[in-house]
Parts: sequence; structure tokens; C-alpha cells
Amino acid sequence: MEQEPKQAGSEFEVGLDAADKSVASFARDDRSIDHILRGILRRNPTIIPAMVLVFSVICFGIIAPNFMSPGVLSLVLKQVTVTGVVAIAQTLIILTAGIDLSVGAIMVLSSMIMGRLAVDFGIPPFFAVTISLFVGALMGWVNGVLVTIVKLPPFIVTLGTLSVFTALLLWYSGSQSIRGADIREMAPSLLFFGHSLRFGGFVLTYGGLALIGLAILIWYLLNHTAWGRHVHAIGDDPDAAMLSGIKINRTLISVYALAGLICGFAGWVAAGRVGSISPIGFTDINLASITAVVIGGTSLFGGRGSILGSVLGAMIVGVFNTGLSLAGVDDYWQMFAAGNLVLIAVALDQWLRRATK
Amino acid sequence: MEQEPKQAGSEFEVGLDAADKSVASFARDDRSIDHILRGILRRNPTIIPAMVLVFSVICFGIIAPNFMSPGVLSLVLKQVTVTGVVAIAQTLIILTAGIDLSVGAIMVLSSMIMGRLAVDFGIPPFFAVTISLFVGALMGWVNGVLVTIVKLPPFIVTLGTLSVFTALLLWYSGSQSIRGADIREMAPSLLFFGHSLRFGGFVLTYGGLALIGLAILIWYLLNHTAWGRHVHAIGDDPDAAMLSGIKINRTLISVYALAGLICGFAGWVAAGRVGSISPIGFTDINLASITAVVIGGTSLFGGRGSILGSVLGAMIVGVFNTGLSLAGVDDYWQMFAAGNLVLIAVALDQWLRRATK
Amino acid sequence: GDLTCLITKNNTNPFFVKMKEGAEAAATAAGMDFQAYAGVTDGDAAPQINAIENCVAAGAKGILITPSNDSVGPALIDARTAGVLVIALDTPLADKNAQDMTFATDNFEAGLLIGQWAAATLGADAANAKIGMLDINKDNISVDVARDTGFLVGFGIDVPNLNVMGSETDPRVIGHETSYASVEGGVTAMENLLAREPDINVVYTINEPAAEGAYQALQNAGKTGVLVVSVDGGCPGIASVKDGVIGATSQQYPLLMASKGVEAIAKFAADGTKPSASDGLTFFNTGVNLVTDAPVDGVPSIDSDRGTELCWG
Amino acid sequence: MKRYGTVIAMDGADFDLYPGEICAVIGDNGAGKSTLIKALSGAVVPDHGEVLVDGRPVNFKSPDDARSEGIETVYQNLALSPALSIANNMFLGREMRKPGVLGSVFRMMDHKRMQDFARDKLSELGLMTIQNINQAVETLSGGQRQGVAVARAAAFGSKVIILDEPTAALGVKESRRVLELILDVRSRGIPIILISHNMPHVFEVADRIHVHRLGKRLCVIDPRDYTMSDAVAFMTGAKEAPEQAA
Amino acid sequence: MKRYGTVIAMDGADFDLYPGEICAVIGDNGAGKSTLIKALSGAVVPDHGEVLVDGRPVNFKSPDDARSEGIETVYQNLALSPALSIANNMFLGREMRKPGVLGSVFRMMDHKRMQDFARDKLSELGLMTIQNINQAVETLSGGQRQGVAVARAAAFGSKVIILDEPTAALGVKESRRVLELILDVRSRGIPIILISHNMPHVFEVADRIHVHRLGKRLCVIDPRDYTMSDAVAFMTGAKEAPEQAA
Ligand SMILES: Nc1ncnc2c1ncn2[C@@H]1O[C@H](COP(=O)(O)OP(=O)(O)OP(=O)(O)O)[C@@H](O)[C@H]1O
Ligand SMILES: Nc1ncnc2c1ncn2[C@@H]1O[C@H](COP(=O)(O)OP(=O)(O)OP(=O)(O)O)[C@@H](O)[C@H]1O
Ligand SMILES: [Mg+2]
Ligand SMILES: [Mg+2]
Repeated sequence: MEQEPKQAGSEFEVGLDAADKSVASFARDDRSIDHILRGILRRNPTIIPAMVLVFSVICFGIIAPNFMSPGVLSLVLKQVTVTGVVAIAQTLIILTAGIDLSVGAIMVLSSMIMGRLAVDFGIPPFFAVTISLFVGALMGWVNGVLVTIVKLPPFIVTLGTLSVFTALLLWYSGSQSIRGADIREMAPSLLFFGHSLRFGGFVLTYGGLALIGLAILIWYLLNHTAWGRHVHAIGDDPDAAMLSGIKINRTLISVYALAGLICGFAGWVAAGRVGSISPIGFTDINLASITAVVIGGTSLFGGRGSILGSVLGAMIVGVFNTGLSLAGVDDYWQMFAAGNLVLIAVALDQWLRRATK
Repeated sequence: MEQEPKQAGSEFEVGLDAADKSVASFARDDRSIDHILRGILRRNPTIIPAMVLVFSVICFGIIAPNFMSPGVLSLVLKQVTVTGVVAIAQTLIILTAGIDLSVGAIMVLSSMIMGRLAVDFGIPPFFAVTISLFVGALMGWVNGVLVTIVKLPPFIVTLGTLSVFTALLLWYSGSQSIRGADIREMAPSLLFFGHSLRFGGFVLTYGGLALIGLAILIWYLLNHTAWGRHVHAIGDDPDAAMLSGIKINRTLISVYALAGLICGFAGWVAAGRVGSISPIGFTDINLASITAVVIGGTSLFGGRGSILGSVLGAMIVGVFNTGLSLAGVDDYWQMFAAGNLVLIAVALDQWLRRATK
Repeated sequence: GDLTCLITKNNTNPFFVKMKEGAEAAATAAGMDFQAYAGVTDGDAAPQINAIENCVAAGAKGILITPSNDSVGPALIDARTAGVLVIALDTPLADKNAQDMTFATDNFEAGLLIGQWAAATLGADAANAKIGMLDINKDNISVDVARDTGFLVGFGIDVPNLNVMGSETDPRVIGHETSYASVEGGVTAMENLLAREPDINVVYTINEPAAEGAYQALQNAGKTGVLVVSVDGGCPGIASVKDGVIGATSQQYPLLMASKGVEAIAKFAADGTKPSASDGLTFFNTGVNLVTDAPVDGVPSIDSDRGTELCWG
Repeated sequence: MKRYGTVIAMDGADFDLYPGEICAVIGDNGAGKSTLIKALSGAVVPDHGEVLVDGRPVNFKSPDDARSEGIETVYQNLALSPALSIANNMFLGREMRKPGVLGSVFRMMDHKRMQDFARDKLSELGLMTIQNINQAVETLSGGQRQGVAVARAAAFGSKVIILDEPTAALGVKESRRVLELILDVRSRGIPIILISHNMPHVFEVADRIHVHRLGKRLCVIDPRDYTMSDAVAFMTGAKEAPEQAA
Repeated sequence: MKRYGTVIAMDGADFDLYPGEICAVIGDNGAGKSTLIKALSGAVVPDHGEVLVDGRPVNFKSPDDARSEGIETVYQNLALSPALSIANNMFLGREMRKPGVLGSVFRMMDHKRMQDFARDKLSELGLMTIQNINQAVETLSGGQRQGVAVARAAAFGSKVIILDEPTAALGVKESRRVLELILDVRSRGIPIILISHNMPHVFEVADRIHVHRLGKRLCVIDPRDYTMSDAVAFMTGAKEAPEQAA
């Protein structure tokens, strides 16, 4: 039964030329204020943490007497600087659907290396800082290689390297801190980020400025370069990204190395903040950075989130801690409040996202 | 152009009756030993941690002089009992593709409640234990409700409740421990699991027996009841499980509550292990339990894993810790080795899984 | 009233919790407001720096602090510049300018007393004793180092470096294990030491919970007659001395430190006078007593009944 | 009616099914066919509207509720658990227990009975030769998986069986088997709802065709009265739909 | 040749493509069609065998390598990033940079140019009216997504375009558009590989038909010489295949 090839289509498709050429469009809600607001929130999810921040500042301004002063507000900024910088690194990793439990270890180890090179070995601070940043990036690179080449889940990789880096830290430092006086004498520039500018009662440390600058830089990279699009695509759906021709391994390794570099930088900022370098320190920064990222609205499943949100998230936690303590709330209850804050912030975020869909 | 309905199919399908009715079968590898071994490994993935355990026991037997004695081997079992019990709870959560950072807090808080009820308030031990187990289950239930009803990611939920439960613990205990002497006097049965049976040099605590019994019980539930199949299905693909008619929320809440109950039970076992009840201690049990689960070959992505593997995983870590400390290795290097152990064990597991596919 | 701040190392060690309760009671009695803060981990300065800054922001008149680390020095100097009286409790700061005064027990002295007691109790056997050391951890936290080396020196062991733990080479010391100053850590650490050397007959412990754990492990292993010594002198610890669980402990007085500290701040707030050091010392010594029911010659001690009267919680 | 946020996926989608018939649902991509059947099978809870079974209003809160009414669905995305075995998947949510105290008190599953039943059902349907009923579903090819999903629905559906594009990913041979199965099920008197984009298939087996457009029932036509090209024209809006015909 | 563990998914699958032709690949489910084209497009690295482009052996290690040779593929599972916009998806992996120092030093993307290009391509293909080129792909219907994937391949494929079951999930109207697009691309002289289970579609557009069976090329037939029922018979093993015809 020979048939005519290249026919114009099955006979039942003849009517198609007359078919409706427009895409299906469904009835839309009226453009009520509610609707417009939802649209704005959907397009700018960072507004949610921003509003939470403003709201909590106002609340504490009412509850805690001294809270609404330039001094206290700049204090909050100062206290969240290190967490904020690390949260930026953590955001990068979480955007790729990973998680980094080793950020704190990388930060403290880089900082220790910087200090010992400059103070104990008398290497010029510039080189000491460069080397420590490089070592930070190297540790991140190791994480990245384990995640991509050995193909282990990021949680496992960084759980393992957390122990490994901490062990190296304790061994390398001999559990000895480097005293602030020695640093000030030998290499004062290691404490650079601890200095500050004053505008009336408002005090802005160089560390705070560095946080803002870094946030802008990474925001630019994520939103205005091809690399940033690739990072989002990988977090969104790694298989799709691979099939789209993105070099997954190379991009992922670069993300981990960059995160390591930022953690190394955080080590420098931390030295300025604390005024000395100690092998124990910032013990809660892993969880604090994850908390900041999560409160900032970045999804732990990857692909969705923002750097600005994470910085705001870190500030929200800072406002709560300082605010509660100024309000004279007990330590336990601060911890209690922090736990509830995480739950409420994320629940609110999820709810708003569902509502604005 | 009316057409005849109910025709026997399009004309191009006429030849189908003669079609090959067998499923596609591809050339198979020969049944070499290699092939058979792979088949066994694929069907029994628990063999991998079991082999790692045996191998590491032998290694330490060579390195550390006293290691291969019944006393030291029973010491390892004793030291991993609490971690093992908590790892069973953690396995349940991880099988549903969740993670529980609050296991340690639940355990210590339940144990504290048990101790204070029995010792400070003189409630009969039986009721004190029952109430504390109930409170453990209740805390797990809270996690489960937040995960299912409020729909927050388990990582966030338990990060939040970790702080909340710890705050409650500090508040409730006033940071006071309950002394062993007081417990022995008022309610010796709280220390039940610290007693032991002796077989020659080999000492088996009741806690160790409880661990084995609990592992068998949960293994039975997971593999021989419908509930266990549902837990696996939910971890595997929650949407598919929901569409298959599984009551996802109810099952998930039951998993979290059961995990809480097991953590409460771990608190009882821990009291026997330590001989007293203190709000501090077991600080690393969260990570230790996750490590044990992961080394035991359970996937963090849910749906695949085994209880027995987790118990073996806990033992592997125990063997490493005790072995290294007997070999006189410094704390740092124990930590270093533990980190590498996680990485190597999981890499090996992944590699074997790929190779045996 | 005026605000007093107390900043402790953590929220979990009963020593600091009692210190907080004592300070709060004293502050209330003196008609002052009171705010307590705690660090997270012993040795981690960052949370304490935040706490110092928050205290200054809240307008505190004085800060009582058990510093985790000398890194809090600069923040304290800033606080002093802002007119806040700074009193270090329990642990002095290396930087003299960082504090107005230290109210403390000499931790080295506390260790020395139990070391001397253990050596004297063993008598001639001290020459071939087998000693297990249960420290907090390997981080060389200053209190940990002072008690550990104090004990060894008191026992008559040569310690070349008093600033770190484990510098001695004497074979009588079997090993230093990490106990995290908790009962659970104490059990595991003691078990590991016993696995290495079953004939240990002297156990130094960083504090009484660790001692409790060590005793538990010894009992499980069926060991009797092992000398367990400790430092702190909390009421549960003294009860353990009474029960024979602990041979001797050096009792400290955190409540005294806290209440003296609060008094000093109250005085400073009232008329600007600053506290002064004890005679012949650079700090205000709140004292230490050896508590044991088996006193030995040459080492002054009090018995457990007296210890119970003085204990802090 | 069902809204996803601001999108109204389904509005005024009346749907009737008569005993022992095969009712096909056709419509453009995104017309709301899957949403309609999800509402019928409890996977999605409609914002308004009601479902009647045997004239009695029912209120499905979950797929489980629908299943207990005897409504079985093969979803577009299959809804199988990849790591579980074929037998476990077939019995997911309705596992058989061992008889006696083992089953009632210890709630032990009867693996053997479930495996036998699953093997019987699969070979009865002649859909494929499965070598090992304990094989994980993830090791099956797409066609075999579709077979398992269809077999599950056919084995347990007592009132209605719903199939959402059961042949989309299937080859010629495999599609034919599914169509034979559908006719076989109807011959047992169980009505079937079939969603498909394949017009020849639809016209071959359907007793009535429900045309869905922009979230609404456009019309219901009898395949004997209209041609495929009419159906396509209605569905795409090229031709005015007839007044409700069936 | 490609093995997945113990399964040999492809063995001896020779494949030729001539300039300017549409070559269809047909075969049963699991015959290895997707594996074959994944090997051609670099998504899977074959264990043995080689790929020649213009007679020159190439060695694709990743889809990126194939893309830089001008080979564009629409995979069965689409390979779009749900959270990224349509424009971003179209340019994923080959983003345009701003001219001048902004682009070369600061590596700034030229959002505007990419959006314009994407809008042009989509409307040029007449495949759909997209309201907003910055809409996330996850907000599109299945048909619209398929359209984006096809448009991407058509816009950038300069040597070969590979389509793996591009119409499986599409409605009648949407399928027709894709077929028109395929013919349109061929008229630009670019050869196309089309995998499909839809025989009428295959016979309508293909110049040659490659029949795949059990991981091997069974035969290559000319649609003018054989009927659909012959092709189905070859593919399912019902009839002996002819000696290599093309
Ligand atoms: N979970 C969801 N969230 C938001 N919108 C949805 C969701 N599910 C479906 N929709 C939208 O509802 C509409 C109807 O979708 P539905 O899946 O019912 O279409 P369909 O007729 O089954 O299409 P197809 O033939 O492609 O399967 C579409 O516009 C779709 O984008
Ligand atoms: N990642 C994988 N792991 C293991 N086996 C695989 C994998 N991908 C494909 N296979 C197997 O290889 C064989 C060929 O699969 P392939 O996807 O190429 O078939 P296909 O011809 O495209 O089928 P379909 O028409 O259903 O798309 C099948 O038996 C399949 O089960
Ligand atoms: Mg659909
Ligand atoms: Mg395919």
C-alpha cells in the first residue's frame, strides 16, 4: 500500500489554518492594590527581609530605650560585619544547591596563616594577606574538587573538610593566639578593617564598608555576567545546565574557590574586628551564616536567592541580638528568640511567595 | 468526510501482530567472579560499611598494641551506644530526605526532664521515664508539624528548634547537673542501661543490647510493614508518594515523632552511660549521628539506606576514635582522620555503587 | 538604678551560672539594674566583644567579665575610655590597661594544692605513680593551663613550659585527654586513658563534672583506690568529696567574686572610688581552699562539712 | 474551579462520565485537562465545585480518598517511587498484611502474596515479560514503567480509571498494547477517562469525546457524528463548537 | 558503543547524516535512540567509536564541545533552567557581552541585546506570542517551553540540529508548528535529526529514516520506498529488515 509522501499533514489537521493563533490567556484578576503589591513582591523578593529589618528596628526602638541611636545602629552593623561577609560566601554555595559547613574553619585558618606569616615570620603584611587569601581560595577549591570530580554531596564534603581544616588549624597554631599588641607592632595593616570613619554619632568601620563593597561586587557578578547566570542555572537544574552546554565542573569549582577566597577575606576582616587572631573564635559562624542566608530568602534548593537578602538577613539577626540584650532579655531567651526568628522568617517568606505566585 | 469509528488501528499498525513479543534484551556480561561480586554488593549495600569496619578493626589491631583485646572492643561498643541510638533516629529522618539538627537537644532535654522528675520531684522512675519519652516524642512531633503543615525545609525547622530546645534546656536545668549519687539513691533504674553482662573479658552493657534490639525493631518496621514502605516512598519522591495515595503528612509527622521518641530513649541510655545527668555533654552528637548515617551508606537525598548501616557507621567512627587514641595520636589528628574517614567512606560508597550498577 | 553587666564564658558551666545568680542577687540588693551575657565557647572572643559593646551602648556603669581570651582587651579599653569600670573575674587579662581590677582565685594555686595533696597522700609511691590528666581540650585555655600545670608542679613533676599543657616529659604522666569539662566527656576520656594504661592511680580533672565522669568510668572498670582530684568546689562537688568520689578539690568562690565585683561597681557608681588589690598581689584574691576529708600534713585544708557551708551551688 | 495564584486553570469545567464508557478528553496544551482530572482524583482540591460519585457528592481531600472510592489514576508523570520494587509500587498505600497475629498485631506485610498478585496482574495484561518482580522501578524503561502504572490502575480501579496521556512517551507497539488494555478494562464494565493528544487513538476507542478549551468544557461530541478534523477545529477554536451534543 | 553498567545501550550504531536532509530515527522504547543522539551531541561520552564532522573526527567531551561545532540539540527532557528567563535560557552558555571596556574587562552582559534577539527569534518562528521575554521559563506551559527549546536550537544551530521527540507532549496545533519549523530550518540548508514515535509525522517530513533496534542500526530506508506499516514492522522485528538501502 504505497502512500504519497510529503503530504501536507494528516487529514484531520486541515482545519488548523483557521485555528486561534493566540496563546491561551486566562481571565486575570483585577489590578487591585493587593494584586499590584503582590507583583512588586514577586519581582523583588528582597523587599521581604528589608521590611522585616525595618519593622524589627522600629519595634526595638520602641521596646529598648537606647536602641534608636546612631551609636547602637552602627554597633549592629559592626557586629554583623564578619557574619555578613561569610554569609556572602555561603550564599554563593547555597545558590548552587550546596551548603558549606567549612566556612568558619577556612576563615579562621586563613586568618591564622596571615597572622603567623606576618608576626612570627616577619613577612611583609601585603604578602601575608595575599598568601592567606590564596590559601582560603585553595581550601574552597579542595571543596569544589571533591564536590565536582569525586562527586560527593556538598554537605558531606564540607562536613569532612570542617574536621580536616580545624585539625590543621589546631596543629598549625599550636592552639596559641597571636596577641593584638604583637600585631599592632609588627603588621598593623592586618587590623586595617577595624578602623573606622565617624559621621557624627554614626561610626562606620572599614570592615562595614568592605562588606558593602563586596556585596555590590558579588551582586554584579551574579546578575550582570555570564558566570552569574551559570551559577543560577546550575543551582536550578544541574542536568539542564550541563545539557545547555555550561561547563558545570569548572563553574562549580570556581564558586567554591571564590567562596573560600571570600572566607579568607573574612578572616582579615575578623582580625580587624577582634584586634587579635585566635584559633578559637567565631565558633557559631557556620550556623550564623546559614541562618542569615535563609532569613534573607535564598532557597536551600538552589537557583533562587540574593546577596543583598543575605546581608539583610545577617543584619536582622544582629538587630535581634543587640535589641534583645538592650531590652534586658536573658541569654536563654535570646537563643529562644533567635530560633523562633528563623522559623518565623522562613515561614513568612514561604507564605508570601505562595501568596504572590 | 465521515470516517468509520472503531477501526482496528491505523493502517500502519497492521504488521504488529507479528512483532517480537519479548522485551528488549541486551548482551550481558559473562558471569565472571567480578560480576557476581558486584551483584551481591548491589543487593546488599550494607556489606560495604561492614567491610570497612572489619578492615579498620584489623588495621588498628596491628597499629595499636592493646586494641585487639575483648576489653577494648567492648569499650568501643560501649562508647558508640548513645551515638548509635541517635543515629537510628537520624536515619529515619534522612530516609525521608530530611535532616535533624535537633536530635542532641531533644536527647539531653528529655534526659534532664527524666532526671529532675525522678530525683528532684520524687516521681516514680517508671513515670519519669514515660513522661520523658513522651516529651521527646512531642518535640519530634513539633518538628514534624513544622515540616509538614507549615511546609518549612527540615534543615531550617531543626536549626530553629535546636536553639529553642537548647534554650529550654538551659532554663529548665538552670545549668545544674543531677549527680550520679543522687540518682543511685532515688531512682537507680534511670541508670539501668549502664549495667552490663560479662562474657570473659567481653563486657556488654544493657545499653549495647538496647541498641541492637532497637536496630532490629526499626529494621523490621522499615522493611516489613507498610509504614516502612511509605517512609521510603516519601523520601524517594514525595509527589509520587502523594499521588500514589500515601498520607504524606501523617506519615512524616509519625517519623519525626518516632525519631523524637528514640532520642528520648537515647537520653535514658545516655544517663546510664554517663552515670549522671548533665545539661552539657554530647555536644557533637548531631554531627556524629549524621556522620554515622552517611558512613553507613544512607543517601542524604532520601529513600535509600539502612538502619544496620548507620549502626555500623557509628561503630566505624568509634573504632577510629578509640584506635587512634590508643595509638597515642593527638586529638587534632583524630579529628583530621575523622574528617578524612567521612570523605573516603562516602567516596568509596559512591564509587562502589557506580561500579556495581 | 545604674546598670551592671556580667559577661561569662558560657551558659552551661554551673560555675558561671552560679556566678550570674550571685551577681544578680548582689545587684538587686544594691539597687542596681543587672544584665548578663555569655559567650558561646570557651576561648571564642567574638561574642564577648559584642557583649561588651552592647553593655557600653546600654549605658552600664561597670562590667564584670570572665574573659574567654585576651582578645577582648581592646574592647574593654574602649569601655574604660567610655567611663565604665571593668573588673575581670576569675581570669585576669594580660593587658594591664584592659581592667581596673581582677577578682579571682589563683587557678595555678588551686592546681598546686591538689597536686601537693595527691603527692603527700601517696607518700613514697608518688615516685612511681601513674597519672591521668583530664583537661578541657587541647586549646590551651588559660584556666585549663593554670590548673593543669599547677597540679603537676604541686605533684613534683618538672614542667618546662607553664604556658602550654603537655610540655612535661615525665613518664609518670600517662596522657592528657579532652573531657570538655563535662561528665560525658569525663567518662570517655577516662575510658581511653584506662585502655592505654589500666594501672592509673592518680586522676587530675579540670572540674567536678569531669571528675564525676572519671569516677563512673573507674567504677565501670572495677578500679578502686584511685585518687581523683579536681578544682571548683561547687556543692555537688563537695558532696562527691563527702561520698569519697573525689579525694580532694580546690574550692573557689564565684559568688564571692561576683558579689565583691558588684559591690565595687556600686561604690564606683556612687563616689567614683576604684577597688584595690589584695596585699602583696596584683589582684583581689577571693581565695581558694583545699577541701578533703583526708587531710595531709603540710597542705592546709578544710573538711567537707566546712566546704559545704562555703560552697556555691 | 481551581486557581493557581493568578492563573485560573479550570473554570466551569463540567464533566460527566457514564458507566462502562470510555470518555476521551482532548484539548490544547495548557487547556486544563490535567487539572480537571487531578480535581476528580483528589490530587488537587478545587476551590469551588463538587464531584458526584453514583449521584452522591464526595469530597476528596487527597488521592487516597479517591482511591478508597475505587477511582484509580495514571498521572501524566506516572507517580511511581523509583527506588521501590514493582510489587511494592503496585501495592503502595494498600499493602497486604500477613494473615493472623503477625499481620494484625505485628503488621507484617505479606511480601509473597503481593509479589504473586503483581506478577499475575502484569502477565494477565500481557503487557510485558517482567523478569523480576522485585526489580526497582528505576531500572525499567519508560514503556515498562508506563505498563506498571497502567497495570496498577487496572488491577485496583473498581469504579473509574483515569489515564492522563498514557501513550505520550510510548512507541507504536507499546501504545497499541495500552489501547488493547483500555478496551479490555471497559469490557469488564469499568468506565475510563482517557486524555490524549493522539486523535487516531482517541477516535478509535472513545465512546464520547469531551473537548476542553481554556479551562472549560467546550462541548461533548460523539466520535461517530464528527470527524477528527472537526474535533481538532473545535479544540483549537478554528470552528464554532456545536450546542452540547451528548 | 556505550554501556550503562551491565546494560549495553548502544553497540554498532553507525549513523550518517547528509547535508540539508531531515533524517528521522525511529525505534521501540529503550532501543537506544536517545543514547545515540546523546553520544552525537556530547552529553554522553561513548566507550568506543568516533564521530566525524565534515569528514573530520571530533571528540566531544561535553555538550559544550558539540555546540561549538554548531551542533544544537533539543533533548527529550528539554534542558531549560526553570528559574531563569526566556532570554537567559536562550543564551545560556553563550551570553552576549556589552561592547567596549564594560564587556571585555567587566564582562558585563548585554541584557538588552539578548532580549531583542530572543524576541526576534521567537516571533520570527511564529511559534507563539510571548508576552514578556523576561518571564521565568517555569511560568510557561509545556508547549511554550518546547517552543523555546526549539527556537534556541534553530537560532544557533549552524551545522546540525537534533530534536529528540520534540512533539511528544504537544497538542495537535503545536505539533504542526514544530513540523513547519523543521521544514523551514531544512530550507536554510541545515540538516536535522528527528527522533519521533509518530509515524505520520516521520513519513511526512523525513528524507531518510534510520530504524534503530536493540542498540543497533537495523537499516536505513527511504520513506518513498516503504510504507509506514513496513517501517513499524522492521522496527518491532515483525519483518526482516532489507539489506542496507540508503
Ligand atoms: N502547579 C501549578 N502552578 C501554577 N500553574 C499551574 C500549575 N499546574 C498547572 N498550571 C497551569 O494551569 C494551566 C492548565 O494546566 P494543565 O496541566 O491542566 O494543562 P493540560 O491541559 O493538562 O496540558 P498538557 O496537554 O500540556 O498536559 C496551565 O496554564 C498551567 O500552566
Ligand atoms: N543513565 C542510564 N543508566 C542506566 N541505563 C540507562 C541510562 N540511560 C539509558 N539507559 C538504558 O539504555 C537503553 C536505551 O535507552 P534510550 O533512552 O537511549 O532509549 P530510547 O530509544 O531513547 O527510548 P525512548 O523511545 O523511550 O525514549 C534503555 O534500556 C535504558 O534503560
Ligand atoms: Mg496534562
Ligand atoms: Mg529517548
